Amino acid sequence: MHDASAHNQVAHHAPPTSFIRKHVFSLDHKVIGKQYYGLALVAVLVGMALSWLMRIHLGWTNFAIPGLHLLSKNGAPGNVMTPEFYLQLMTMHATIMVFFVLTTAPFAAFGNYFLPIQVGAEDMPFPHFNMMSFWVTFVAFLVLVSSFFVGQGPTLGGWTQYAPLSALGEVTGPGQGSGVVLWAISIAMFCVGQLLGSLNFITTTLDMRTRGMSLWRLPLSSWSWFITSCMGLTAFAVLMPACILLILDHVAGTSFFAPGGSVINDQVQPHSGGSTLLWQHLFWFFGHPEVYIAIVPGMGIVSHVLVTNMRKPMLSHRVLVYSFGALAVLSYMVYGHHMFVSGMNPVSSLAFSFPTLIITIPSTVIVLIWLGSLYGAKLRINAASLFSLGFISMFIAGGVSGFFLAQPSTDIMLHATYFVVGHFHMVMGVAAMFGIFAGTYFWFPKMFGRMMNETLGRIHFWFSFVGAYAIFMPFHYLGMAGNVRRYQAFTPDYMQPLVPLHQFITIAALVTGVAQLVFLYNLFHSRFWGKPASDNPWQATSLEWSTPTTPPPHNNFGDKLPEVYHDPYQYGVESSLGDYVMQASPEQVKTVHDEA
Amino acid sequence: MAKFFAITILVIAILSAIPILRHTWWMAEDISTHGAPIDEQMSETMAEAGISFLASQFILAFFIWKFSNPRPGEKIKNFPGGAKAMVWAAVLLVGTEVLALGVFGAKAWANVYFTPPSSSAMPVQVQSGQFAFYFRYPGPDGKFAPIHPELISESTQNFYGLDTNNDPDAKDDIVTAEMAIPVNREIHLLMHSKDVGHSFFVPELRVQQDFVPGLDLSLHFTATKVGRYEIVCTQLCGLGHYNMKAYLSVLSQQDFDDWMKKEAAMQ
Amino acid sequence: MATTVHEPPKIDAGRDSTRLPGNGNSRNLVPADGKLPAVRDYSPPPASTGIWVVLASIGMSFLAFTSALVVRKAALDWQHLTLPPILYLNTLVLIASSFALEVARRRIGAFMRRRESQVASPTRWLYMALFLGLLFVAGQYGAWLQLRSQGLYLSTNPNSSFFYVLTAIHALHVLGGLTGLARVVYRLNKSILRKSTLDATAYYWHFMDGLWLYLLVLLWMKL
Amino acid sequence: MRKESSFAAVLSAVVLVCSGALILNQKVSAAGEGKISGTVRLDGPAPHMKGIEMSKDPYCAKAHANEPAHLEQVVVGSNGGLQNVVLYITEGLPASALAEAPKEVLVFDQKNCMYTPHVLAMDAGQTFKVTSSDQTTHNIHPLPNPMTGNIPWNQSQPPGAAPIEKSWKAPEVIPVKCNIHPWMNGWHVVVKGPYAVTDGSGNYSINNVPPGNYAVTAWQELYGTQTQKVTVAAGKAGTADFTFKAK
Repeated sequence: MHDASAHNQVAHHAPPTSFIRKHVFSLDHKVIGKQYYGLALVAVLVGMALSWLMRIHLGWTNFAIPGLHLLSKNGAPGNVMTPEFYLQLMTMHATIMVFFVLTTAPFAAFGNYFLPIQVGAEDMPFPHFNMMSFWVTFVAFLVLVSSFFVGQGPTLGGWTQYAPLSALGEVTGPGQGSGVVLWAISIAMFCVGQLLGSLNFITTTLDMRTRGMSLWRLPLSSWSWFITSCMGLTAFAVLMPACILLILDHVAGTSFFAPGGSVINDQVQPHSGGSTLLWQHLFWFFGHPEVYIAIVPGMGIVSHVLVTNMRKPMLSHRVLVYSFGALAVLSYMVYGHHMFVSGMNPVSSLAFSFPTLIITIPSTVIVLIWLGSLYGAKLRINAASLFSLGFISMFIAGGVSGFFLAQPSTDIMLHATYFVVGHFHMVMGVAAMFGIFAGTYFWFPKMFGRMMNETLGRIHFWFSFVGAYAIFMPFHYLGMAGNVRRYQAFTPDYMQPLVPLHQFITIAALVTGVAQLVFLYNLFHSRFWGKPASDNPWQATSLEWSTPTTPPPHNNFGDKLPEVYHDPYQYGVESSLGDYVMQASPEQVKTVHDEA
Repeated sequence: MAKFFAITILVIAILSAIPILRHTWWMAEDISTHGAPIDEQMSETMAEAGISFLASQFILAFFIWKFSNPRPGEKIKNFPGGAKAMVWAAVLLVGTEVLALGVFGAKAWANVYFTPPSSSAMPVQVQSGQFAFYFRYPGPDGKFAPIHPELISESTQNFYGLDTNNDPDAKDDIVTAEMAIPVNREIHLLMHSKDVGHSFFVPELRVQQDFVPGLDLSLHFTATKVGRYEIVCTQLCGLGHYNMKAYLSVLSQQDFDDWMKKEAAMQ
Repeated sequence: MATTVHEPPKIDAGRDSTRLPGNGNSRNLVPADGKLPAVRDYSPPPASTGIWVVLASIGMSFLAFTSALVVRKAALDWQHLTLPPILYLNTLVLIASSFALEVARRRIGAFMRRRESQVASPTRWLYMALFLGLLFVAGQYGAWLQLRSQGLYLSTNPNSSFFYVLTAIHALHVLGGLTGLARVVYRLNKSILRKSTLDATAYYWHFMDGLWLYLLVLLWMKL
Repeated sequence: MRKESSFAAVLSAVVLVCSGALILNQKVSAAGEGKISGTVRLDGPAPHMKGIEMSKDPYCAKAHANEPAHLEQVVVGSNGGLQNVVLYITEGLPASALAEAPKEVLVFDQKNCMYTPHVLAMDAGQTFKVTSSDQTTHNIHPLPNPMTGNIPWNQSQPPGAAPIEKSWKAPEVIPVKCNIHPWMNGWHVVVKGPYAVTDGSGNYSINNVPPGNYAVTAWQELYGTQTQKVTVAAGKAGTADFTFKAK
């Protein structure tokens, strides 16, 4: 071990041979990454199916959806959706999407697979924690889904689970007893999983970099995973205690969040003094960073994909990284904007408003750097780059609506309306999904050794891009007209004239949803029958394209770890390979563009 | 493909802006004395957000159009000014923009929340519960009787838990399911929830405030236009959330007095 | 018990004296632009960094609990409870345990750095730390029993709720630390202990110590 | 020999007839020959029943546009008869009469945002059906005490949804409410054995009561219960009139 000649030798653990060790309880970060991706894929299909049911119901309230009664014992008598079932579907849709799709896919899945490879490590430093991280998350998902089949079904309290609706138990509605407890257990477990993951991500980035891989030589995607894991570390560490206290309010009769003197069904509830705002503070202290946990990895992936397809580096690597970091730091200071009308001190509302407005500055810097980098590029159009550009378009569209919600005075009109729903669906839903798609089309060849079908990828993109606008732009109009969110039906009131718009959205959602099946088909078909991929099909520079085989071997780089000689994005140079030089190539090259 | 994509972005951006410009779906008419600055703030924000949105999408579309499918041998170019220009643009343009929005928005906000109600404001109490609002007027004695949570009974319409047998103040309190107020009179709305979180939202009044169980909150406003408006709950409160609403009748003083008499008889 | 360790090569002495090969050892090449802030001659073994990450997240969790407690204290139904006196004893036990572990760590450390050719009974100190740690958890259990006998249960009042929650979660973390300590003893006996593992366990243990003092003050204070 | 055999035949015939008569007799009485009937009245002026404002749901409000609904705690007919009083037997029923719940399926309808009937009496184990005649979603939320063995439930019924069929296990007076329309309240009075509910004039008739001595209890939601002793002779109905005093 003390022999210096063993430098860069990688011979830690031999690849496992048994099926269970190889594919189920694997310690290999690549397998865990794929497992996370699979979990996200299952979760997103469930989440999307739930949203279809909701959308159909919103467009045509009394429409009997065949087979709906199979999903719930009481939720759909005669296949007509009841209000509680609608809210249960909504809560599950949101929880599944936010936690098990938007957090797992861009962060845990791609991060697990590519962070160690991009920093030039053979694995994460704590593979057992890494394995636990996935399996805890997986069980958390099962616990969440199991609430469909337990008691009166899942909770109807929304993904924010505001107390005291969530804290008082079954008296507040079906699913508010065991449903909430299962929800809180699931989320607490999820937190544990992500904390373990973050621990690995942070240590990988700090300690596992290979020779020559300084922090500034990390690709943008690695930077985004690193920053995200720092956010995750603090955010999930706050949500978990909140969930524990919520569970105790249910099962142990404590009153952390349950206030005294609540009268439900003419019965005074046996709680006293709990603080309902406490839950909101704890939740949003997690909740707002969570938005960035979902979107920052997307930004990193998109930057990484875009740089490769623009064939030129970003205007500034560092400014982008600093901006990601600024988003992360500011995200903790702005969470109060979710509570402008929550009875928080109006002075605090104002105090939260300014950082919220200021967070637009790093976001704008990021967008401008992307746009500025496009100038003078040699842009390649393919499914991955289309989704990356779509991401930028979506992020702008969803981002500008943030102006309205950042100010308490305009928020009065838009709070809790479809405007908010449109805003976050565009900015952290669709944009983050586009990031996932871009990452998938880009890295699929590396992960499975086969190319995805480009034509199908483009068809998928066109439907998704136009569809996403068709679905979520009208949400903003609905919000302007005062359409309140989380309504399962529109009784004869001022919202009824908006129903045709809802019907339009429903149709758009169904079409866009069906288009996702194209992606699914492409994914599975290409996995087995796609064109074999070369080691570096995109002529990219970062370390994941320097692995000796595709997909990478068990220890990523064979018997010798790579050494890094260059900044991550050496495009637009003159080298023996053409216009790029790989990070691990010792070749000295002349940059042709860099006069600025 | 790239050109088609650029055009698509352009078309979507323009189509998205049309309903906003034409006010196809727009905010309800303002009937409050404090609403004008809010509306103004809304239009200003819309102008800035709209310009940012359209400009960015146009630039994105233009660059995609121009810089894709390069001829072989073409060299990459760098944006003149580089990243520094971008940071300055973001800090100066967006910074001053959001600062201005923040400062003016703060004024509009202060109008609603930092001014105390005048002493002549008419007190009305609103209690939210799953899934209805009930309002209380103090009656001739001008005093709200204390609430006894253990006496609250929806089945006997004692929504406020009033002890009418023992409490003289309770006898003349008037509890209604619809909120009526006289026009051009300042209302001091005292809010509390009897169970979970709810919200009081009247789009026309430019008012939205959550009910927080365990906290007594208040609002004040003056309605300037006679009519019947809807009060809706915007805070998820359970299965009947979608149906939790009440009506706000803004009446002339004469009509209001008549209404009050009618309601008193219903008690 | 009087284990004497004297087989230097089998203990992985960490990476502080010589540059060790292999993973995580990123002796960076001279960077092109000459100034790269994070370039170091070697990277510490992951456990040394990982432990700070772990402590940060545990600290964050307890900060969340603290803020909950502060908010909840403001409510009218807060009744201050007198802490069971056994807690003060427990505190001493935990500090003593920390002390024992530190003695063990330094001895092993000195041995690993070759300052001493052999090390006198480090396991004895480790066992002592382990035993005192267990004693602390038992003592905490005693404190819960004392509260129960006063009729103070988890849901009796907000103060007792917080008392049970905070002490129980702290005790869980201490139990986790005990598992770590047991692992250290096991690895030491097999002579496969790494310095970084030992250090990480010790930092964790001291952190539990400090955290406990913090919680004690928090619960004792009448804010 | 012949004499003896004819004697035996006669004897067996007598025994047969007697026992047959006994069995038949029992059957006849179990089939509902006996009954208890009477009238329940209110002594004193009917209390003021508060009006119900349904403005929050335009559908409900429209249904009561001409005549506002009132609370139904005390509903008095023109002759002072008290409606919605449940009468049931608390003492004296033989076990055989308690064995099986009636097969008849009761209907608990939601009409114009009120429960029809306001009070639904039923035998433990008897099936009832919750239906809705309204074009608005209702939510049926009975609140039994779980200690009795009746499990609370809470279920919505959108327009066009299938009726909900349920039954209760144990005797209990169960309030039923609609959370979406807080003013809606009704009662499920679950008893063991035969029961009756008074009509608009306060008349009732408990059928299927075998002859015997009974205690009959009358339950009224506001005034509570009253009990009387009644005797039902073979072929003759027992009578019990109740009077509740207005408070």
